[in-house]
Amino acid sequence: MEAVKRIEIIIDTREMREVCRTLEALGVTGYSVIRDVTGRGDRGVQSGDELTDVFKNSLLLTAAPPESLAGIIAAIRPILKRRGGVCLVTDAQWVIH
Amino acid sequence: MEAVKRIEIIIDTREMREVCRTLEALGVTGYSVIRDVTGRGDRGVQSGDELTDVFKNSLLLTAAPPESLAGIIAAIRPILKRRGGVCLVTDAQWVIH
Amino acid sequence: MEAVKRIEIIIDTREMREVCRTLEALGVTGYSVIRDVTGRGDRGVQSGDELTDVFKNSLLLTAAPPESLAGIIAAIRPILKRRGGVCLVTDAQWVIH
Amino acid sequence: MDAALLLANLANPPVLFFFLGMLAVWLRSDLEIPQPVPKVLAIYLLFAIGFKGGVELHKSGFDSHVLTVLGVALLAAVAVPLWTFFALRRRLGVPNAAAIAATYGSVSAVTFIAATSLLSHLGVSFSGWMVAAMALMESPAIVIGVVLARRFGDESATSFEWRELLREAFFNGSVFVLMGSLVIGAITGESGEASLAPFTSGIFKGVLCLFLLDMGLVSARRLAASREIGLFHVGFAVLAPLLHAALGIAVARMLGLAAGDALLFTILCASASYIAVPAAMRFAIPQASPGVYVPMALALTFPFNVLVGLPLYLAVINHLWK
Amino acid sequence: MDAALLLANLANPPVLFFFLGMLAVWLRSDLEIPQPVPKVLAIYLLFAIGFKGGVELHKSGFDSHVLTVLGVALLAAVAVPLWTFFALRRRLGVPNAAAIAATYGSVSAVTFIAATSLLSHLGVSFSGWMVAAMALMESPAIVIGVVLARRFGDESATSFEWRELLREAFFNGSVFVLMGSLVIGAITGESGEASLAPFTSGIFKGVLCLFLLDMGLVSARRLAASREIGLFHVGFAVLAPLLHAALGIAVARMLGLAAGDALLFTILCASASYIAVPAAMRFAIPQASPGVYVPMALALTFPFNVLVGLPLYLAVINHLWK
Amino acid sequence: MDAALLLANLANPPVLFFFLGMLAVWLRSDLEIPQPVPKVLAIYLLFAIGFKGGVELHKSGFDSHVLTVLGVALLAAVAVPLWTFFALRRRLGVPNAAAIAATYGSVSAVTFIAATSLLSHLGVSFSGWMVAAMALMESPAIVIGVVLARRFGDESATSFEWRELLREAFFNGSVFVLMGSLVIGAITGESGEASLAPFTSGIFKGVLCLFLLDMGLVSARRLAASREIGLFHVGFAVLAPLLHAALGIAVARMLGLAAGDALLFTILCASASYIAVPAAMRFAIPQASPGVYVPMALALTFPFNVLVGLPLYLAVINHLWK
Ligand SMILES: Nc1ncnc2c1ncn2[C@@H]1O[C@H](COP(=O)(O)O)[C@@H](O)[C@H]1O
Ligand SMILES: Nc1ncnc2c1ncn2[C@@H]1O[C@H](COP(=O)(O)O)[C@@H](O)[C@H]1O
Ligand SMILES: Nc1ncnc2c1ncn2[C@@H]1O[C@H](COP(=O)(O)O)[C@@H](O)[C@H]1O
Ligand code: NA
Ligand code: NA
Ligand code: NA
Repeated sequence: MEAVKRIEIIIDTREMREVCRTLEALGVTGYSVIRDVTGRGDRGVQSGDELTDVFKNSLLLTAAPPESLAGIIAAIRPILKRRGGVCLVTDAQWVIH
Repeated sequence: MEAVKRIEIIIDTREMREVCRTLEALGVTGYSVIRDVTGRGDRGVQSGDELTDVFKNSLLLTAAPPESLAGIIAAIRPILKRRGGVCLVTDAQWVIH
Repeated sequence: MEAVKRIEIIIDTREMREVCRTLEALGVTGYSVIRDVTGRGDRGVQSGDELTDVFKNSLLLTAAPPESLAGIIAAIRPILKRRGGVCLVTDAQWVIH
Repeated sequence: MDAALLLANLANPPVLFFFLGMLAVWLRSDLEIPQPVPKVLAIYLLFAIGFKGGVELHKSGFDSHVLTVLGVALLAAVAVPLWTFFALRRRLGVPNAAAIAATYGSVSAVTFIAATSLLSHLGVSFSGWMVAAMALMESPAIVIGVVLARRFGDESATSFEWRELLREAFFNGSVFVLMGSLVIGAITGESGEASLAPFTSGIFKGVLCLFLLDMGLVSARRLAASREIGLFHVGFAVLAPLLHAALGIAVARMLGLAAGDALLFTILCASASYIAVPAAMRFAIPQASPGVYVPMALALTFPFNVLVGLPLYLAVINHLWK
Repeated sequence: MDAALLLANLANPPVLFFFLGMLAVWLRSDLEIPQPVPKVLAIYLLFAIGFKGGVELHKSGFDSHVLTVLGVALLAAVAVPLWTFFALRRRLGVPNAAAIAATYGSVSAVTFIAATSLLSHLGVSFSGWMVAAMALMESPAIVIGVVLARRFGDESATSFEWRELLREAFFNGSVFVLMGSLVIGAITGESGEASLAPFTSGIFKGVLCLFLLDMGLVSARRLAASREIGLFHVGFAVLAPLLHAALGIAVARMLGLAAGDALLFTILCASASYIAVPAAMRFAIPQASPGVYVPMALALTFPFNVLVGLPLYLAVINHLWK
Repeated sequence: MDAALLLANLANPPVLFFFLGMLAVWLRSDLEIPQPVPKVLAIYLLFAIGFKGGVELHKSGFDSHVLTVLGVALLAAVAVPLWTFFALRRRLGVPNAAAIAATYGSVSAVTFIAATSLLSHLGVSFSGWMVAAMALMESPAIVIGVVLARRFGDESATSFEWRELLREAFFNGSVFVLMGSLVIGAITGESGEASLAPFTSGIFKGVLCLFLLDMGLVSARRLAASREIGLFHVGFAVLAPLLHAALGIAVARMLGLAAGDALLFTILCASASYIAVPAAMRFAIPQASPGVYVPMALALTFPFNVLVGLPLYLAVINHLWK
């Protein structure tokens, strides 16, 4: 097993494409996205029942080597500042296969 | 980054409203919910293929300051006792923006 | 609260049944599955927009006692080797109810 | 007679698609109608049948015959859970007995729809306002089941608010759509009917086929996975509909119902709920096992009624009525 | 006259189902039409109305009358956001004023469809090519709102690419389906119409009922949850459609539109967008509060127009036109 | 002749909606038909076409002509993957060659449906029982592809159970629904047809438009994202259908098929599977790249057949048959 940083980003579904592009530009080659996430935060309730993807969040999960963490956070933070959302980082072990 | 407790609650979709109300009453202002979660536990298989939300779980994720953890657990535990489900707590870092 | 290992497996939706069977054979009695997960990894983009479940992932989450971790990993690793996907392990606290 | 009807029932496309769904599970096909589409199909069916029933009610009005039948239907929805509870209490314990009582006291809208489809298939007429009887019979058994569970069981274990329960019983999604569409149908009458007919009648049977395909999948899956079901449960799940149907036929005869309406009344008595009731039971009687009362209704009684019960009850009715 | 029309409107099944949805939320029923089905129903409605409008355009062609109406519609879609912005700017600040201007300058396709449904219900004829006017009026207000926000607001705060915004305004999913279906309808004409009629016309009103049931649910939920809405917003959300409708009626009269087309033109002016605009605003004016402009359009103006506005505007038109 | 047919094909609404979907991706619209609705639309299409085919079979019965055609169809489904594999093996390696062989040996139900839609559009008659030929041609290529991969490749790498594979090949969801509906249609015959017609025929073409809109979106997205596709793959994906169509036309001529049936037989030979086959290949030949065989079938051969192939093959058939 290998120590990695488990990074979780919850943000507007419509912003997720930009987040993915940003990560890919940083060389992140693996991530997973859960698209239908509702929630509540500083910008109110996201109830996910509308006809557009406004008011709906997505969750992105990526396991990245610890040394890439700083770069990822630096790139993601401005997006979060502009668009809201949260980013959580946990220590995890990656099962190498 | 700020140290937070990452609290994850998996419970019947129909009970999720009560969980959210409980958290809000405790002053939790941010959380995310994934609605379509299937699973298996002490109360059998939740296959999610029925016409009602019986037999379907939801997952709630909230990052909360460490000092609020005890209160949250005290409030959630009776619900879990009555209705089943699980609650996991992990240490995480919140990317401040 | 009880210390547990929080194990997260992301794999092709079509392989999830095998993963579940494997876990059940090891005596894991509780797990949760999120079925609609898209992503990107070594085997390309899984965009989830096709008519079959090819190109779609699922995420399984299970909290297991630390002593069962080694067995679970030994059983899951060959599946990941053959089919791709990732497995992350985090330390967590289980709220006993 | 019997065999001919059984065959006629089995040659009705919705029944064949139900069977196809069960076959898919037995052959381990990966076929599925992914959620939430089946949920919406169910809303569509309730919408269509409620609306058409309301239009019929608009045409016929509430005469004394209609009111009598609705009153008796309500009585049946009270009587069935009562006797069921006392019959099962010893054997299964108070919580499970109460939940099963509620399950069999309430009705299955899909079975009712299958009955109307069989009648149309055979060209037997029936009254659209029987839908109102169905709407009335959905909720009372829920309340009775919970009252029984609290009266005879461990009261402290059922902590919930009555307000919530009544809302669950009378305003749950399926009852609400059915009732609402019924009222809207009754308000708009023929003019509404004309403009909605291609949706509520034209494609109805086709959607029913697709929906029953899913029901076949789900009920066969549930049967395969039901580990808490024993011989006693299986026996009850087959004998209860037969008994309730016999009583239903007797009452229908006394009420002087026509053959079509008699079958609908009978199937309301003989069917068991797997939509509205489980949701309420899970909430109000959490000690009862959903792994028992849901498969009994969904995986045993429902297929029994659809495949065997409907033609059997109709054969008996045809025999007695002629 | 007024009251009779109001009643006729309220007896139209789609309006009744809209009300049923609102009632479900007030009675705290758990009824829902789960996503993403309502999204697909919306695509269906746009597809059907666009296609039928295109076929009509194929039949009528672009004569000078049609072109004049389309040109004036475009003008209206520019004028409304301009005056709205300057009227609200002091009170609500530049970002919110700009977002509300875009919201009320654009149109609500569902309200337009409800208007056509009311006209059909009453047997009043209207021109299918009015759909083209709707398609033209969806996007300009978005661009104008953003230009205003940048011109009068903190330009640095709105960092985005114009390319993205224009794509959002002119190629967002709902505009794209509507426009595309319109063009396809215009290409295929009568032959396409014949083969698609059971889908685009036959079941249309039924699907509209189901969709408006969901709209009733969502708009009542949004109303209950809207904490940022004050009396001023409520006043604007009711008075703006009245004012815009009055202007619309005046312009329709000057253009010599027939009564049915006049109602459609009026409702385009009087309705507010809660599909295309919020998506664009969220992206281009992130400082504006979606908790303000969305509930205003969705939970106030939309129900007002559907329940009260449509029959009211039509009553005025009937009165003036005869 | 050719050009007229090409235009007629392009003026058929389903083809226009397919193109509209591709256009949406090229213009970077955010339009989507969210999952799982397209999956259910696909089930609907298979249900409808299977059922109608079964009813036709009920009417025509299995005479020797039908049986001969079905037998030859089966032969074609065996021959195509065999030659494809040996043609590609050197260049692409055993696993990819085997997966592509299975892909092109099997059939695309949606292309088949598009062909029937073109024939209806042009008023050319065809036999409903050709659906049985399609059902027969779905699965054999899967088994052959896997046998070839194991015989000529690294056997140890393909660890799976044959039971699983056969189930995947013969009982996967789409084959199962098609076959099941065919049998049910054949059982119920005219009476079933009458009651289901508004669903299986009335709205069919409209649903097909909506579905092809989604197919346009998905196939254009897949084309844009396919980085593993080289010139060789593109060449094969366009030339293989042409070659298979030529062979199909020749065989159809020898069998004495009527023009409509000849086109259907031809398109079965010329189309490639992107539903049933990828699922089975992913499981049974995991070393093959889905990023190769799926875009070839879905993003190249499918649009080619729908936009160009169908009218071209029909022009040749019309020319030869007259
Ligand atoms: N403390 C939190 N824990 C988990 N999720 C959160 C939290 N705060 C916000 N979120 C999620 O992030 C989304 C956007 O947050 P915000 O920008 O604060 O409105 C919310 O709708 C939630 O889904
Ligand atoms: N050990 C576990 N790890 C992850 N999820 C679990 C676990 N145990 C239970 N769950 C989830 O919690 C739901 C309810 O659990 P239970 O009340 O034990 O039946 C299950 O259906 C699972 O989705
Ligand atoms: N580093 C990662 N972090 C999170 N998810 C990943 C990562 N790598 C792969 N995945 C997920 O696992 C799936 C299969 O991975 P792979 O087998 O590498 O293509 C991907 O489609 C992603 O959903
Ligand atoms: Na009953
Ligand atoms: Na407007
Ligand atoms: Na082929």
